[in-house]
Amino acid sequence: MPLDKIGIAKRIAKEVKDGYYVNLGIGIPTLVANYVPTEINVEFQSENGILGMGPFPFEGEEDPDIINAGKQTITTLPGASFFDSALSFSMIRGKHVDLTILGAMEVSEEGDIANWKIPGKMVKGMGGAMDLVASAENIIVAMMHVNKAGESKLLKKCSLPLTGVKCVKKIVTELAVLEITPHGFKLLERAPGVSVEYIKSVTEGYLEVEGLIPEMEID
Amino acid sequence: MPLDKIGIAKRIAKEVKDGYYVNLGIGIPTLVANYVPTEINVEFQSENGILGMGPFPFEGEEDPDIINAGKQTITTLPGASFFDSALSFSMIRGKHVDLTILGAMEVSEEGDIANWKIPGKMVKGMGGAMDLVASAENIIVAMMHVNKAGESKLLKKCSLPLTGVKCVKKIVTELAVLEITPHGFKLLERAPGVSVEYIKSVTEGYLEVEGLIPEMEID
Amino acid sequence: MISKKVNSVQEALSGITDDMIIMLGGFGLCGIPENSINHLVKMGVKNLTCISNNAGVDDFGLGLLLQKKQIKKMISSYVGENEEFERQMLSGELEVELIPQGTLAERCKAAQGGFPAFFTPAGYGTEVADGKETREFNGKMYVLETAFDADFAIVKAWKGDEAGNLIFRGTARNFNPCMCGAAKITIAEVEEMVPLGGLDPDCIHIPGIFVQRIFQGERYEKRIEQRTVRPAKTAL
Amino acid sequence: MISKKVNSVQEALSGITDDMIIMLGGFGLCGIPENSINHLVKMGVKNLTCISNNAGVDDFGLGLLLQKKQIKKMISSYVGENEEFERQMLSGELEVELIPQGTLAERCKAAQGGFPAFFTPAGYGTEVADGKETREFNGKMYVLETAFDADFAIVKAWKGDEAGNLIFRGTARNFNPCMCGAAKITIAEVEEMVPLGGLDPDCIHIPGIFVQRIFQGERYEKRIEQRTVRPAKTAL
Repeated sequence: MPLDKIGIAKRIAKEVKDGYYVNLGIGIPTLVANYVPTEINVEFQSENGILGMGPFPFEGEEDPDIINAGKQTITTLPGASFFDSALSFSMIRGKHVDLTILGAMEVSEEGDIANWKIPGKMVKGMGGAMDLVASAENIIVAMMHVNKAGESKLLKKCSLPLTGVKCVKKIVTELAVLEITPHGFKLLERAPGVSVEYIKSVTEGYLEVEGLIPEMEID
Repeated sequence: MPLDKIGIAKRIAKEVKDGYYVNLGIGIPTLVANYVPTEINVEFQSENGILGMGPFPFEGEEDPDIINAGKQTITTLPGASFFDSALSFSMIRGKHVDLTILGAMEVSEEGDIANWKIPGKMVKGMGGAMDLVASAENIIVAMMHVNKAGESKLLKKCSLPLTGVKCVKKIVTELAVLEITPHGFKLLERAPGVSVEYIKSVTEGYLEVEGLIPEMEID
Repeated sequence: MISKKVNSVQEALSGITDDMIIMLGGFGLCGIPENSINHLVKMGVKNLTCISNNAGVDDFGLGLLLQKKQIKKMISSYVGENEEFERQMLSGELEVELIPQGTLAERCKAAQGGFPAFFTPAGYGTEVADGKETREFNGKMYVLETAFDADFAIVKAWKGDEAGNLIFRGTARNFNPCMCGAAKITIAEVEEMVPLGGLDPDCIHIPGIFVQRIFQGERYEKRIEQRTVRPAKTAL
Repeated sequence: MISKKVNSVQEALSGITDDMIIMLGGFGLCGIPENSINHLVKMGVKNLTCISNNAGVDDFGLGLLLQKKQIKKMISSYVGENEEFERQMLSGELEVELIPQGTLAERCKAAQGGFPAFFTPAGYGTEVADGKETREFNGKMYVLETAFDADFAIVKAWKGDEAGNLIFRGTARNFNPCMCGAAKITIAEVEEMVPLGGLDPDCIHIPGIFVQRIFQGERYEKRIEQRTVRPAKTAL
């Protein structure tokens, strides 16, 4: 059975290692924070200028001056710091952030990513995504394997305008965990009950399948 | 009679206008601070990271963490701020400092300055001088008109390695106040009792003399 | 000490005229110069080019200037959450230049610090790099980006003094410090003017040299864009 | 929270070996990582390339490493006030690369922030620009300078916490914040370790993400280079 959004978030949470600084994009990536085991020491950076983000505030304790990049009211944990946008992107560009998790509309078998613009539609902008993907050494994409029309979003080449080139390392979809290798998408895990054949059928880019593909372990 | 160092500092102090941020080099320039009239509002920046420098501390109140770029213990005035070296040079490079006063070994009639290196001798380094002269729009040089051998230091072309090109605006020596114009050194004022002829004789670069040259007013 | 204090938003914004390029601090609605934006609406200046990470919402922040069609061009990284913006953009009334967020911040810093240009990896291989110089350093490709050239920067700080020194609060800091001194004239509005000497020299985020005018804003709404909360703590 | 705390200078400096490139904070003797420098002498590592604005004095700061001939090359903006330095430089034992002070600071910031290169006006038309690309922007000439690439950065702060957050004091700040995160590993020595939460998040100069190891220095001499004073205040 394909994962739901929470399932994807839970699986990605397993990629978060002790000592990581992590930047989470809007959407599914934001959910990941909820599923990182408490014994793992991790600090969340938000590009609008905070390191050491905590949970949402208790009702009535919202502070309009303390938000994340999704413009949500948040709190800080002990050891947190605030900084300006330039220093924030120095953290990102300078590879001080260990892991970036973000959504995508399309990913190519070479690791190109498109997640900011659909020609002909209203464009909201790339925000910090282009800086993040151009810099991060460890980028995990959380995305749906197919679009609403049932077409693959894991492509030979992206059809949409790019956000960055050859940058994605890993992809977690509702169907599979995949790694970008010099050959293309390498299938690492499949969602419980989802067959390799099915994953192949909805992956337009080259899919490398080596040996037996285990099911994802979640929870 | 030629001015002494204090005379030069006093004359330069008249160039400091209300509202100026000023960076003072080591030597005679440092003395200028003592002669700026109290009704003139001015703030002194030191490139090691302080704005709003005050006088030397009272004996026993020296703080090793509070020094100027000459490594002298200093104090701060109300409204002072500390900052890092990068932001300090953003002030300088970004033309936020209104007036830079520094010493020189040689100045050319085009406004080139040499003040950091004598080939064959121990070189101490340019410190912040190259950033200052490359950026400041208003640079006044405090220097001796001739060297110990009696040779002019106001030249057609500098003989020493340059610190910056076409940057000096004004020069105050023990003999004269001069401005750099497209034609060369323009004589503005002469030290009390010093003749134009004498100044001409010790100025190797082209000296423009227009009309009657007044004596400097000091004090 | 050089005093930068002015007594009103009118005085602070004097000299801003049609067709100017204005930088405005803020991220979303957080840390925006509310009082100055409201007054720009009153002044009715037109054909502005605004450099600001976002474009406000329909009825707050830069959205107010958009409603009055005072903005000719927006230079931003993200412009969602604004219907009037969308309408003007799709109809071609409004020019929009989208820039990666880190590049936006650094083009401000470059202007502040007297750097004409710098190489950044952001946008390489995308349409953002179209027409720009690209170059390899140590096996990686970078894009050459240039400093902004703006007439006014308008920023919002938490506390300030008459020397122009500024302190920001929380994530309301964002682009504000980067824009100080990045335009010909920098105007700072603050929630609280403190007496000279009231700010710790070690804790000042922006030294007054980067600020030409400072005033205390009359009123701050500080609207929240996404109010996200946990259930209230209950007494044991 | 990710703890960066180590318990000794030994542990902090582990991994530093011969031939490495080390950045060291400080301006003159102000804000230098005293305890780390003393320990580098003890470790006896050799052939170091040191990036530091100055080179200490004969018997303090980097002068101690010079005395033991542990430094192969100095990259600095000003190296006066040191006789042993002068002797080694003139005899050719010591390589010296002199860099404008603002360029030195920015080459650190570039490394910290992932910028490979930037244009600066400093040094144009001088021997500093020899062999470097120069270019005109808006009628003015600039020199292309590149980011440093160092193995370790060693900085000195006033207070820090185990998350690696740092606060500096007075002009002891100088190059220290610029060097944090500008090398593969950043080591911070502080005068005082405070409990987590003991630093105001708005007043932290350097967030812990830029620091890999932090320890409290055993002892600070904080020598003054030029003691300049006015006569003591006298009671009325």
